[in-house]
Amino acid sequence: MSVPPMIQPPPAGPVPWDKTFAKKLLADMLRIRRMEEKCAELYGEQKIRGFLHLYIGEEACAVGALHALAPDDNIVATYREHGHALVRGVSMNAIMAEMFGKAAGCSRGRGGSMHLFDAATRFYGGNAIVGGGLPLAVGLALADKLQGRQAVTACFFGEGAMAEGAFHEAMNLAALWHLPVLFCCENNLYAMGTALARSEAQTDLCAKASSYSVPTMKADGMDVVAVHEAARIAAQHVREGLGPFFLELQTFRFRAHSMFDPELYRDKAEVEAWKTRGPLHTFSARLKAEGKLTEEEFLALDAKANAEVQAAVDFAEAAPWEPIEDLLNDVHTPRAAS
Amino acid sequence: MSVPPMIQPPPAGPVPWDKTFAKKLLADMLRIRRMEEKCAELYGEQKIRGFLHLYIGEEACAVGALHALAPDDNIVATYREHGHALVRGVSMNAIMAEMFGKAAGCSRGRGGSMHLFDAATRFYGGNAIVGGGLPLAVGLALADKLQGRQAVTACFFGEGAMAEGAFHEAMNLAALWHLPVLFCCENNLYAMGTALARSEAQTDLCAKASSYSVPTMKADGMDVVAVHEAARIAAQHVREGLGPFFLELQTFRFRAHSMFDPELYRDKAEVEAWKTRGPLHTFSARLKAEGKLTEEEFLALDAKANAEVQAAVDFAEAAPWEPIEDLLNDVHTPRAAS
Amino acid sequence: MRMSYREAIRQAMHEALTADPRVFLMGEDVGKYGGTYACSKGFLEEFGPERIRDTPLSELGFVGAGIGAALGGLRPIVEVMTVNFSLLALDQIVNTAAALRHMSGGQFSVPLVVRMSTGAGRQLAAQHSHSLEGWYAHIPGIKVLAPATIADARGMLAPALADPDPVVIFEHAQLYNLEGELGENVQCDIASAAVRREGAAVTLITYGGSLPKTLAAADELAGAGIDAEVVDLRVLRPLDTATLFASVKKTRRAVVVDEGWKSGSLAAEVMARIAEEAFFELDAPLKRVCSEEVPIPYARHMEEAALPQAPKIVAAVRELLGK
Amino acid sequence: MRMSYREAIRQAMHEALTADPRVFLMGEDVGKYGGTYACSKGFLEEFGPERIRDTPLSELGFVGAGIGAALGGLRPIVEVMTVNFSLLALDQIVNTAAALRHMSGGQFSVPLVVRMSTGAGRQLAAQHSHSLEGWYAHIPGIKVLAPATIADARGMLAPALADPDPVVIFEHAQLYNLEGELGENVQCDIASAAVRREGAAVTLITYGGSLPKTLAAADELAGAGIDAEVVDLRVLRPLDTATLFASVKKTRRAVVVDEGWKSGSLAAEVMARIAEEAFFELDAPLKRVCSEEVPIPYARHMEEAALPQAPKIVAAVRELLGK
Ligand SMILES: Cc1ncc(C[n+]2csc(CCOP(=O)(O)OP(=O)(O)O)c2C)c(N)n1
Ligand SMILES: Cc1ncc(C[n+]2csc(CCOP(=O)(O)OP(=O)(O)O)c2C)c(N)n1
Ligand SMILES: [Mg+2]
Ligand SMILES: [Mg+2]
Repeated sequence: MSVPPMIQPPPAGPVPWDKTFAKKLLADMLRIRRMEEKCAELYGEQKIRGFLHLYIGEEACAVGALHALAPDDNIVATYREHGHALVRGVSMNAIMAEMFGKAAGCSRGRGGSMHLFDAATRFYGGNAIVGGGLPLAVGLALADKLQGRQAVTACFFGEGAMAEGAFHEAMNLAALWHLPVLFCCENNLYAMGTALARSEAQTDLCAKASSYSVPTMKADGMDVVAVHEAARIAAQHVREGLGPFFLELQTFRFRAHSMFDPELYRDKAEVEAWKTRGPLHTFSARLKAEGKLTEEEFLALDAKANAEVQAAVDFAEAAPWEPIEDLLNDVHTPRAAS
Repeated sequence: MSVPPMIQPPPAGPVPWDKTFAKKLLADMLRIRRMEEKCAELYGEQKIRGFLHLYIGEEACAVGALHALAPDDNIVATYREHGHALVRGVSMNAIMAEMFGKAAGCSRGRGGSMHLFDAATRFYGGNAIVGGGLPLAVGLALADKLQGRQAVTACFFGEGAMAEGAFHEAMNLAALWHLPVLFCCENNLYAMGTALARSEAQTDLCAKASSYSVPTMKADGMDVVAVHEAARIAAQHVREGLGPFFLELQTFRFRAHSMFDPELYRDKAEVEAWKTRGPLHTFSARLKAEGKLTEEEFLALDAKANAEVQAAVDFAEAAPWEPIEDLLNDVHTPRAAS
Repeated sequence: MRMSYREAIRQAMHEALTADPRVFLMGEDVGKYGGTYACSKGFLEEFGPERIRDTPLSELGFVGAGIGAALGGLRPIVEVMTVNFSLLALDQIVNTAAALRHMSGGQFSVPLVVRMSTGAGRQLAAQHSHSLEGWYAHIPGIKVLAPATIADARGMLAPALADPDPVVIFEHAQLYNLEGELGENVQCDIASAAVRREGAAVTLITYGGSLPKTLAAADELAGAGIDAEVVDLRVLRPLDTATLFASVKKTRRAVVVDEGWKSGSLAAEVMARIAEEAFFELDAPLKRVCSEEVPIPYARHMEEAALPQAPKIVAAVRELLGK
Repeated sequence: MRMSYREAIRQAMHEALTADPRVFLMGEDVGKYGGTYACSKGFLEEFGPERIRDTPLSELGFVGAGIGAALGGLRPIVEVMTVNFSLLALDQIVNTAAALRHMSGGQFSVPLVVRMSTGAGRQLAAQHSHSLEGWYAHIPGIKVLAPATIADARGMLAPALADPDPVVIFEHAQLYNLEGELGENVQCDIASAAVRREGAAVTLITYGGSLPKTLAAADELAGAGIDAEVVDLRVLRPLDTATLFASVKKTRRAVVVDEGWKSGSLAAEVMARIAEEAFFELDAPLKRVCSEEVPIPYARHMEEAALPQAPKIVAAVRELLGK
């Protein structure tokens, strides 16, 4: 079998979108950012507990990629999935309530930060096992294929997951069976404290993925335009029935891995350097330069995001706790009495 | 990281060995063949039981590869390992007694056909979990590296094992840590009833292995000369501390997967076609043509192999059964009373 | 109608594949090879490669894919060749299949059936002889079945497929060649234990591949005037303790027979249930006949010695009754 | 000397690394990150990357590599970040580490130590809250330890490393911050259970993260005039039943406290042992306080309700004693 193509991302240039669409994506990035900043604060107040993995810095990935998908598509994500859930359409109220552990949460408070789920938007979670979502995505795609549904299953995972056997088995199955899976690797260069070069013999992740006979593309994960344009091509390929596609989004997390992480493994300077490429300010600057955004508009979007966050916190605070008597609910599916 | 080389096997030509060495390898192939033919017979008589996976047709692989290794090297094999054990130096008596389940067996009758072990020759088994030996080999090589031993760990496995996550994790670890592992894939085109093309999206196994930044080479696994010359180059690479190497030996099993296999999945014609390339008759014909072997010599080697087999059967028959009172032995290592 | 356990499994799958287009079978060598235990012989030709899906050697991957396919609207039957290899897939079973409904607050059920062979007795040695039913029976969120009769082999698959949650079915490798009569009505429940033999002197509790051995022991005991009741658990999770307790209440003595290694066996759970909830019904200590605490050896006599056998069961009962 | 459980683990590893050049530590984020639970902070600088070896996310691979390294003459300490991820490595542990000596007829021992954190209580939800010690305690060929005190955290590693066979050490995630006094002598055995509190009215049997809760319950019971004895299993395989039976003989009643899910828990094994071997010592049914049969929920009140807690233990004892 021949080696599949490494597809070139579309060339950079002016933002190829109309103002409305551009502002929509900027707004979504802002919503994630403001929501997560608030989460960090609430974690300090012990309103949110357990593990909390912030996506701050990586917003362009979820926003760019998810806007390239359709409502019929399936999404599978990781424990770092607040952004994906939000952009996919899960309400911020439901997300916030989930993090508070309230029954009004999108997983009824049973899942928490790492297990956001939403059937209505085909958001299949939130998975706290690194690589655990990959085989699941293969199965969702298989179900679609066998049932003749023309949907894409987009599976997000970190570069760290690529060392797991699950990655290997899932890629091979998807490729072997020509399944409609869009593999979206969010390569933020670190898996907890382990830098890519200390976890992979082959650090060119596209070269690695190519060995499954899957076409690949890299995109600048700090640039929402690059991500979106790449994801559109990739999703199109998958949707046309040409089999799986591997998309590497090169990004960086600005915060610690989780709230427990002392970040001993990387220099402040490295983080600061990446921050200069922050997806929010670079994109808004570009829009401004191209005359597609004014400072007032930016501030209005930001205010709207903050208001949404505040409303979500209020909602979560006010939401009732699930009664303890219900503890054993949802272990099994209730069945109509026969 | 750049893509590692796919190394060309040495060109074919006259057998580049002296008569003694050539006859030694032929003799070893004969020993395996005659031993296994006998095993099949003994299975019919229920002297040997459990699973019995014959290596018949693939003898050139073990013989060619193992003669390229040194006594200090480690060997890790699979459930199809009779040939490897024998060529490595485990006595046929001990192998046969093991298959009979006798305490004189190389694993004291506890292991059987799939679990031949021998500490004296650094033969680390026999593993009935497909892919299970791969991480083990990585660890043996790691121990050697950390202790400054200049040994090669050769790990044999089938092409079917390459779909397992264990393969992926082991290859990556070996490559990442530059460990002295010689990965020997015996590609006999089938994993039980599953043909390679129905199990791997990428059927060029060397291309697949390359993605771990490991140099690779293919060799004709039906030709003991090709195997040996390739294995020498590969082992040399590993022994020099240049990191792991992946060697694909293209071969075929002439018999069913195990004694339970009805072989519904492949045509008789395919098997017959491969038999024309049988490693024993092609190599002996070549030696004869080159004047390195006479028919008398061949018959003498064969007679010797048969005699060894008969002696092994007699030995195994006569060997005593382990007393049942010893059942719980060797679960833990006995320790000197303190 | 007389048939083998293997044929009963095959018929059950055939019926399911015929009746419901959402059902498909996936696993190593289920197709071209015809199934390791020949349970799907001829299916590939009849139902085609989409629905009789041979997988690569990727237990974690294809079990996970089965979960995803179930989520996606199908009704997968995933065959893991043997319980031994299922260790490679446990993460997907425990951390995804069993937990998904709960983690998602009840949004996503996983209607998955996983079949696997289990058990020892064929001299396959340490890595191919596990009996880990007890492990599976520990996991909330799944049901665990152990058909031990032709009727259960034939009948359990349909309700398992109808179940909205994951069901794991253990087929003991020693049972495939078992033959027996199958009645007209092939329906059965996947909730209750079954009394396979009535008796008054002692209750023998068992399941799966140990049922024939236990029944043989009961026959032998009957010859010695000891009237043993035999309860087949059938469903290992959740346990039907009502049937157990009723029997123990009658006989006041129990011996559990379980091919799992003794420590931490499913037998231990059965004993714990009795000791906590039916303690005052007991006239004697509980006893169990399990596998010895050793990786199963290859040699025939050693393997036999390591596993529960009818004579060991007889001896245990006699010791318990002091006769 | 006062120190934390974390520091005790750290000192034990430090000592081992210093004393024996064959010892090395391997696992995800043991090096640059300093250990997920900071148990190896500073080790990378001190011992270098060959001996403090960060691994990729490859649980099956690096646990298997640990087995190989042990065979090759080293004394690996393999850290699996949590028991939850160890499911991915179970095949190597069960089918290779535990079985290798036996399968090879006694030729190859595997002197491997695997450490992993276990347990719930930090709102980490269903996939990060398992307590599977009972599963491990089912496997012949390995030893299973559960240090529940500073002394055991400090003392168990050395004998584990000296053991020629695989040893799995479970560190409950809730214990790392526990503080306590450590005596001069840090030696301890890895064979016996320990009576942590003497009492006559009832025996509370527990291990690991449940020990503090059980001791708290015993204190509360003492206030109500109920004098409970607390036995810490310490070693989960093989079980030191002599100590258990001696205690039960004295108190004639036992309650087992175990964070595993109730069905098929290690508690069940403890109860089975008592029911088969110390039955006539009992004056009352056995009882257990385990986790509820639910994937552990995230919400704090729900998680608390799902796990064993001191009040539940107190209530169980009171119910048992009818006071
Ligand atoms: C199987 C498994 N092993 C280990 C962990 C602990 N862990 C959680 S996140 C993480 C790093 C994952 O890195 P990556 O895949 O790159 O994703 P990122 O966190 O960078 O988004 C680790 C080691 C886990 N959750 N699951
Ligand atoms: C993990 C695991 N899955 C399945 C099996 C059953 N099985 C034994 S051998 C085999 C085929 C392996 O094929 P390959 O690796 O190509 O080796 P070959 O038998 O051709 O030498 C299978 C599926 C097993 N032993 N282990
Ligand atoms: Mg990362
Ligand atoms: Mg093969």
